[in-house]
Amino acid sequence: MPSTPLVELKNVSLAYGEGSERMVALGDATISIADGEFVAVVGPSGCGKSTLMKLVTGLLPPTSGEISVRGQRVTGPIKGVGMAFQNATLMPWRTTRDNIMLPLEVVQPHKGRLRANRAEYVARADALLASVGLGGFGDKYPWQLSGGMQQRSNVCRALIHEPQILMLDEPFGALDAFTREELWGIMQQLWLERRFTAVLVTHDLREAVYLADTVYVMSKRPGRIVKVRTVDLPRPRTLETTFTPAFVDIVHELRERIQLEHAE
Amino acid sequence: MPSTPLVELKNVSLAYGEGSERMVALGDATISIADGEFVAVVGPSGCGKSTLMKLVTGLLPPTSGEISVRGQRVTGPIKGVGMAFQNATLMPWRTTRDNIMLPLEVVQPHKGRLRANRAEYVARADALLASVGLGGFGDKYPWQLSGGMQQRSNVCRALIHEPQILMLDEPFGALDAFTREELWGIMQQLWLERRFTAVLVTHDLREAVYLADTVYVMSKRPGRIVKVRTVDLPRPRTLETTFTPAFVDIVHELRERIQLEHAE
Amino acid sequence: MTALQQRYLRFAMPWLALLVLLIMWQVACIAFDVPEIVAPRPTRVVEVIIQRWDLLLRFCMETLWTTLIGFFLAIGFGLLLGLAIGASPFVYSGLYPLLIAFNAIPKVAIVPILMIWVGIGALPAIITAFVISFFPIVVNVATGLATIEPEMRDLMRSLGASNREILMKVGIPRAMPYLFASLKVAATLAFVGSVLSETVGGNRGIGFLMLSASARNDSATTFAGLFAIAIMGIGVYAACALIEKRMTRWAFRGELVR
Amino acid sequence: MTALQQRYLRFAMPWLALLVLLIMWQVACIAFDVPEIVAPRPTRVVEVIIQRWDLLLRFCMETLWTTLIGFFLAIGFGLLLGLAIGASPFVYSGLYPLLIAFNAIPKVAIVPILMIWVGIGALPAIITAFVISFFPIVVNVATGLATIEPEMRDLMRSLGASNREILMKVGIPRAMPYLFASLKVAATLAFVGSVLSETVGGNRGIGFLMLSASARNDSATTFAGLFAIAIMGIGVYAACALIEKRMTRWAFRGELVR
Amino acid sequence: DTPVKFTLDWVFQGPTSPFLVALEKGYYKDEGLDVSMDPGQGSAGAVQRVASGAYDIGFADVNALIEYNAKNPGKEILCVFMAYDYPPFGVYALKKSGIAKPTDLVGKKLGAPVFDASFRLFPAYAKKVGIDPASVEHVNLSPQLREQSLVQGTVDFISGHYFSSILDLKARGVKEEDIVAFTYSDAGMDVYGNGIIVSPEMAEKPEVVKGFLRATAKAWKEVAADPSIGVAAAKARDPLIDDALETERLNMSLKMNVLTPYVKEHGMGDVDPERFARSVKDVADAFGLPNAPEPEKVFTNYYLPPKEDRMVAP
Ligand SMILES: Nc1ncnc2c1ncn2[C@@H]1O[C@H](COP(=O)(O)OP(=O)(O)OP(=O)(O)O)[C@@H](O)[C@H]1O
Ligand SMILES: Nc1ncnc2c1ncn2[C@@H]1O[C@H](COP(=O)(O)OP(=O)(O)OP(=O)(O)O)[C@@H](O)[C@H]1O
Ligand SMILES: Cc1ncc(C[n+]2csc(CCO)c2C)c(N)n1
Ligand SMILES: [Mg+2]
Ligand SMILES: [Mg+2]
Repeated sequence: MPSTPLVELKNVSLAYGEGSERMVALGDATISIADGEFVAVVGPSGCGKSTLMKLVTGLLPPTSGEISVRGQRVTGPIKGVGMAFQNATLMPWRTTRDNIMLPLEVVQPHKGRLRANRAEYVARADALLASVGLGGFGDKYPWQLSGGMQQRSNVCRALIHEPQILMLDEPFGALDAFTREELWGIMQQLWLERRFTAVLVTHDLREAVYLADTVYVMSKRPGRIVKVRTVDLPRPRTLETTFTPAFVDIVHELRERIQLEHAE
Repeated sequence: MPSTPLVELKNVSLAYGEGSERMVALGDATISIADGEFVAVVGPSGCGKSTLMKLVTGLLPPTSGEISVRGQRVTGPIKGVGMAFQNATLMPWRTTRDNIMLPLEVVQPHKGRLRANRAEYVARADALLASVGLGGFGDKYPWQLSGGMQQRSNVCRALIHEPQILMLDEPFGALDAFTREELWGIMQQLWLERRFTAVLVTHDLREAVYLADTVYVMSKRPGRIVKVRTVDLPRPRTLETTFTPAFVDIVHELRERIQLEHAE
Repeated sequence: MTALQQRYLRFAMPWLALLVLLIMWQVACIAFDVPEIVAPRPTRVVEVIIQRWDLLLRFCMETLWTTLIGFFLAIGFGLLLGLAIGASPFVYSGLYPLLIAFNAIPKVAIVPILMIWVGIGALPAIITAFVISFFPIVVNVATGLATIEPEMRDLMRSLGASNREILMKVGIPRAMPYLFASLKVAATLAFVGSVLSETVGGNRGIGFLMLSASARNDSATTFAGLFAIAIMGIGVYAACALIEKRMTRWAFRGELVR
Repeated sequence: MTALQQRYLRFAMPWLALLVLLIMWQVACIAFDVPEIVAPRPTRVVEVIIQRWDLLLRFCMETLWTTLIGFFLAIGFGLLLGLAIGASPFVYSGLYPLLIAFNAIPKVAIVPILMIWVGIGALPAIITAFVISFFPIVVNVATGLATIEPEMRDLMRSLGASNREILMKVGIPRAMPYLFASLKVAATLAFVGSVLSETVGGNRGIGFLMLSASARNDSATTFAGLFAIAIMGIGVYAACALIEKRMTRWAFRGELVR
Repeated sequence: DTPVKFTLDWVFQGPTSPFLVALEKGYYKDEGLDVSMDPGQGSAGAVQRVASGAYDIGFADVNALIEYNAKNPGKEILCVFMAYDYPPFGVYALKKSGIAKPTDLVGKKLGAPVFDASFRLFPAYAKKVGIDPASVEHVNLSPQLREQSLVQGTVDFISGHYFSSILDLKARGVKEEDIVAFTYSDAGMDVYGNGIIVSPEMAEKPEVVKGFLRATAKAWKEVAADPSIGVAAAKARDPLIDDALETERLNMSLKMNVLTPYVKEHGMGDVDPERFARSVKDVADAFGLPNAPEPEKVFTNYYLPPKEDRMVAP
């Protein structure tokens, strides 16, 4: 399915700090993500997954190596990304709805159309909120939401402008299993419809296998890619799929590889 | 094992906001936690679990009903609690070590002893950090830590002053499975040694069953207690325990009850 | 004390505090037999205020509108310059020291020169009010911007927002609590500025009133002028506080004691 | 431009800006044939500074130490009062309006009264510097406290911390960026205050020098005094900025542009 | 009408009320002048305002003008009408201090604003009465502090305008008989006081200046005849004025500064050239000026109305 590489990382490494403070967070990662591919990244806590996300979107310049998106070398933040950061960073001065609509105020073509088509966009935001179970919470401020509700809003904000590249950093970590599985379904549905390119960081291997075409396993800090596993299960996957032996096998395979990291 | 009730909630409910803004977050909860009991609370996102934690520790006054701790009605923040909030709320002006040592500066008897025994306490903090895999990160500032590392620091801060009551609000949500399971072991070990009273909010049913004596299942918002399940598996529990049929059964039983909530 | 009683007390507090101050002042005047020319008794001042009500009001209005114009100019330019300084390290390092230098200079020394340039009347008063009050706004807005959480900035940058957009969507709202803090200072300084200019030249406003009164040793009237300025200052402060309450509620959701 | 070049430019910026300003001033003086009495040419002022170096230095020192004492008092009391106002709604509602009122009053009007009470010399200059500069500190510290995130407060309260402890451990660190913003304003105001007091009475300090020079129509010396104040202001600002950098790095980790 | 901007040296009070009378009664208008009038902040300021072109005409101490002209050769400002034939300068002490004659001032503490003309001319006065000016210690005091400091005993004597200081002291409860006043003119120091000064541009328009002076002299004559007209005019401009106080102030200035024997004989506005030349030298001396300006570059009677129009004494 994946064809032309959309995102390419060649021997990318990143070190935070300088001098004695210097710490290599990501070591020598080479990744190639095709257009329309759904990638999942798993690995131990603190191994550099969030760092990787920031590198891909150009928020951080790599210490060495090269990153290119759509064939172009990344030197600054790239366009057309929807990113759900690990911390929800909702703006406390905006209501949940206004927070979610923030990308529409910044990203073209929505930015130009927002003024005239406000009602339509508000409806879209409300529909999105309702789909993650936050119907009726649009007028609440972020601090009036529970942790899980904030996280869901965060995901909505990454989705609303229908980005071509979607970066999700542990988007469902604070949710109960059922809400989470519901959102897997919604996410897969969206992907099947729009075929955006997605990078998902998660600690839930079932989540990774359910959603991804390819799962990258990272080593302990400094994170290197230690395993790339293609998930060739047919789409759409359902909760039943997660109980099939093929699915369970992949999960186990990944699990064992990560355990190796941990045993070290 | 549990004997005298340490924490008692009688028909406690809580509503946020007033007038048209009013929203009942917690409805009519009656809970009784014995001294030295390990309680887990599970339930859908936004059902009022974090609210419950704040009520028990006296950070929020209940709208109706009565809360008492050690037989005394709670009217303000109670003493001797260690609380890991859902958001790590580490202070950006303190290093990780200093953040963790904050309770020692506030809670007696440590407060009085800190000055004279600083080295000893610093060693304790460093040991605690090392036990959660953050050895060597004491001098980093919180914003230099990854999400999971911040969460682990947050747990350390709740533990360092050896509180009699420990409140953990999704303390391991941002961790990978192995780190998480490691921390289960550490937590259980601590509990076996010190026999503090603990309330753990989690979305991971295996975590709840592994650690708790009693698991409370809450309904959707407004949260009510819809199931109380005693976990009578022998201690210490190990990762092997989690594969025993008894363990798996309890997990399934809880899972089904929560699913009911979700299907509604 | 019930919550309602507490609320009443909070409303009553400023008046109580004022009353206590005035009574203490009155008692001190009587006890130490302070001559009126040094510090008149509050009762005397109030008497004068009641007697010369119409005159005071006229002078007050003159001062008030020049002050407000200067103050609004200060808000506008202060915000702009604060944004520029907060957003650009070059503007910061180039302009900040000059601003500091300029502000350390007592304005009394330059108002006469200003008057030579622009003449006498409302204009120099407006300019002085502006010049004296815009610096705190600049400093606070710049600080508000500089303390933006990098997470917010990253969020905006990931959306491809321009620096201008980051400023508008994150910078300005984030700087609001700082801005309003500075407005309280700036409003009082604006009054100081316009009254100062009125004393240096012109025959308008409370400044002139006070100068003319003090030139004839009429200290009760001088103090009546001071009272008038004080009351206007409180008025402008109250307006700022009201707007602050409506615009930055999000920042104050955690007041230390409620 | 490389990062190193950028850094050099940032260091050079204040001097460049100053130079540009002075050259513009000089050119304007020559172009419009501004009489020296209105505004002397910078070259003239520099000439005077070099000529009267020792005299200026002596007066500067007098002004500097009174200003600094007043400024430090303002920091101390401003911090205390800011904490009190930020922490207690009663102190807030009782004192804030009075403070606003007091600060809207031009200090020129009350310094003479102050001198009648405390005499002439360094003391009133210190008091004036203090009184004029402590208000911005109060306002900013109070705002810093009031905008504490409730999560932090909850954390402290869950540990059983007293209000005082919350203030010390969260309030003060949280208010630091606000405090330092206010110090920049307060430092300049402190100079205004002490110079003002020196012009009202006494034979000491830059204020007296400037007044006495202007009485002799010696505007070059008056401006030399202004320059001296400006330089001292920048010095104090630089000291504050340095301490700020070391103490509140955490708050500035996300500067809009690095 | 020709617009004319006029600045006083100080606030609107009795002694400066003739300008207001001329304005209110339309005497300037009659001369085709549209005069606007502003209060000032001292004579040095008034000279500056006129020198910089911000104002066309001003009312200022001629001694401040002498100093300005000495320091700005080639840009001299002209005084065209002498208002105070005798200066209002003096020093004042309280009887209880034991100061009874000028020589008692030796070694005493003088409180005065540095810009006060009486203070600046004190060295000349000291020489005249035979004391060493250096033996007197000076403390800078703002005008608001000056009289109060004398009353409180912070200083031993003060310098200032007669009609300010005496009235200020009385307002502080000092009885007139308890005040020891030494006016400079009493000691034979015959420097001049305030006059009308014109900017160089205005000096090029003799008809305007002449018209202004005609109108002013006319008003002065009326005020001299009936001071209440002056006080009423001042009150119209500054409604807070205290009639009795300003009447007293005006009377003092008329009696002491304006209606002098010379004025009674030669009319108001002109100077005795010999006396003026001497005063220019004396002032230059007292101010420590390196060279005194030419007297004719300080004062000219070229613009004065005919003598009969200037016979203001009733
Ligand atoms: N701003 C920063 N400054 C310095 N070091 C940092 C910074 N951000 C992250 N690090 C360090 O980089 C390493 C990788 O961090 P990163 O956030 O990428 O981990 P992660 O894989 O996302 O972990 P988690 O699963 O816990 O979120 C960590 O060791 C962390 O301490
Ligand atoms: N400060 C607040 N003001 C108003 N409403 C609030 C506030 N905090 C929580 N709520 C509301 O109360 C309800 C319960 O919130 P709570 O944080 O207790 O949920 P939770 O069970 O912890 O959820 P999660 O698992 O997502 O953390 C939510 O609907 C939320 O919107
Ligand atoms: C009518 C009248 N004219 C001049 C003065 C002199 N005077 C006294 S104080 C001062 C400067 C202001 O601070 C001046 C010029 C006066 N008193 N009354
Ligand atoms: Mg991460
Ligand atoms: Mg929660």
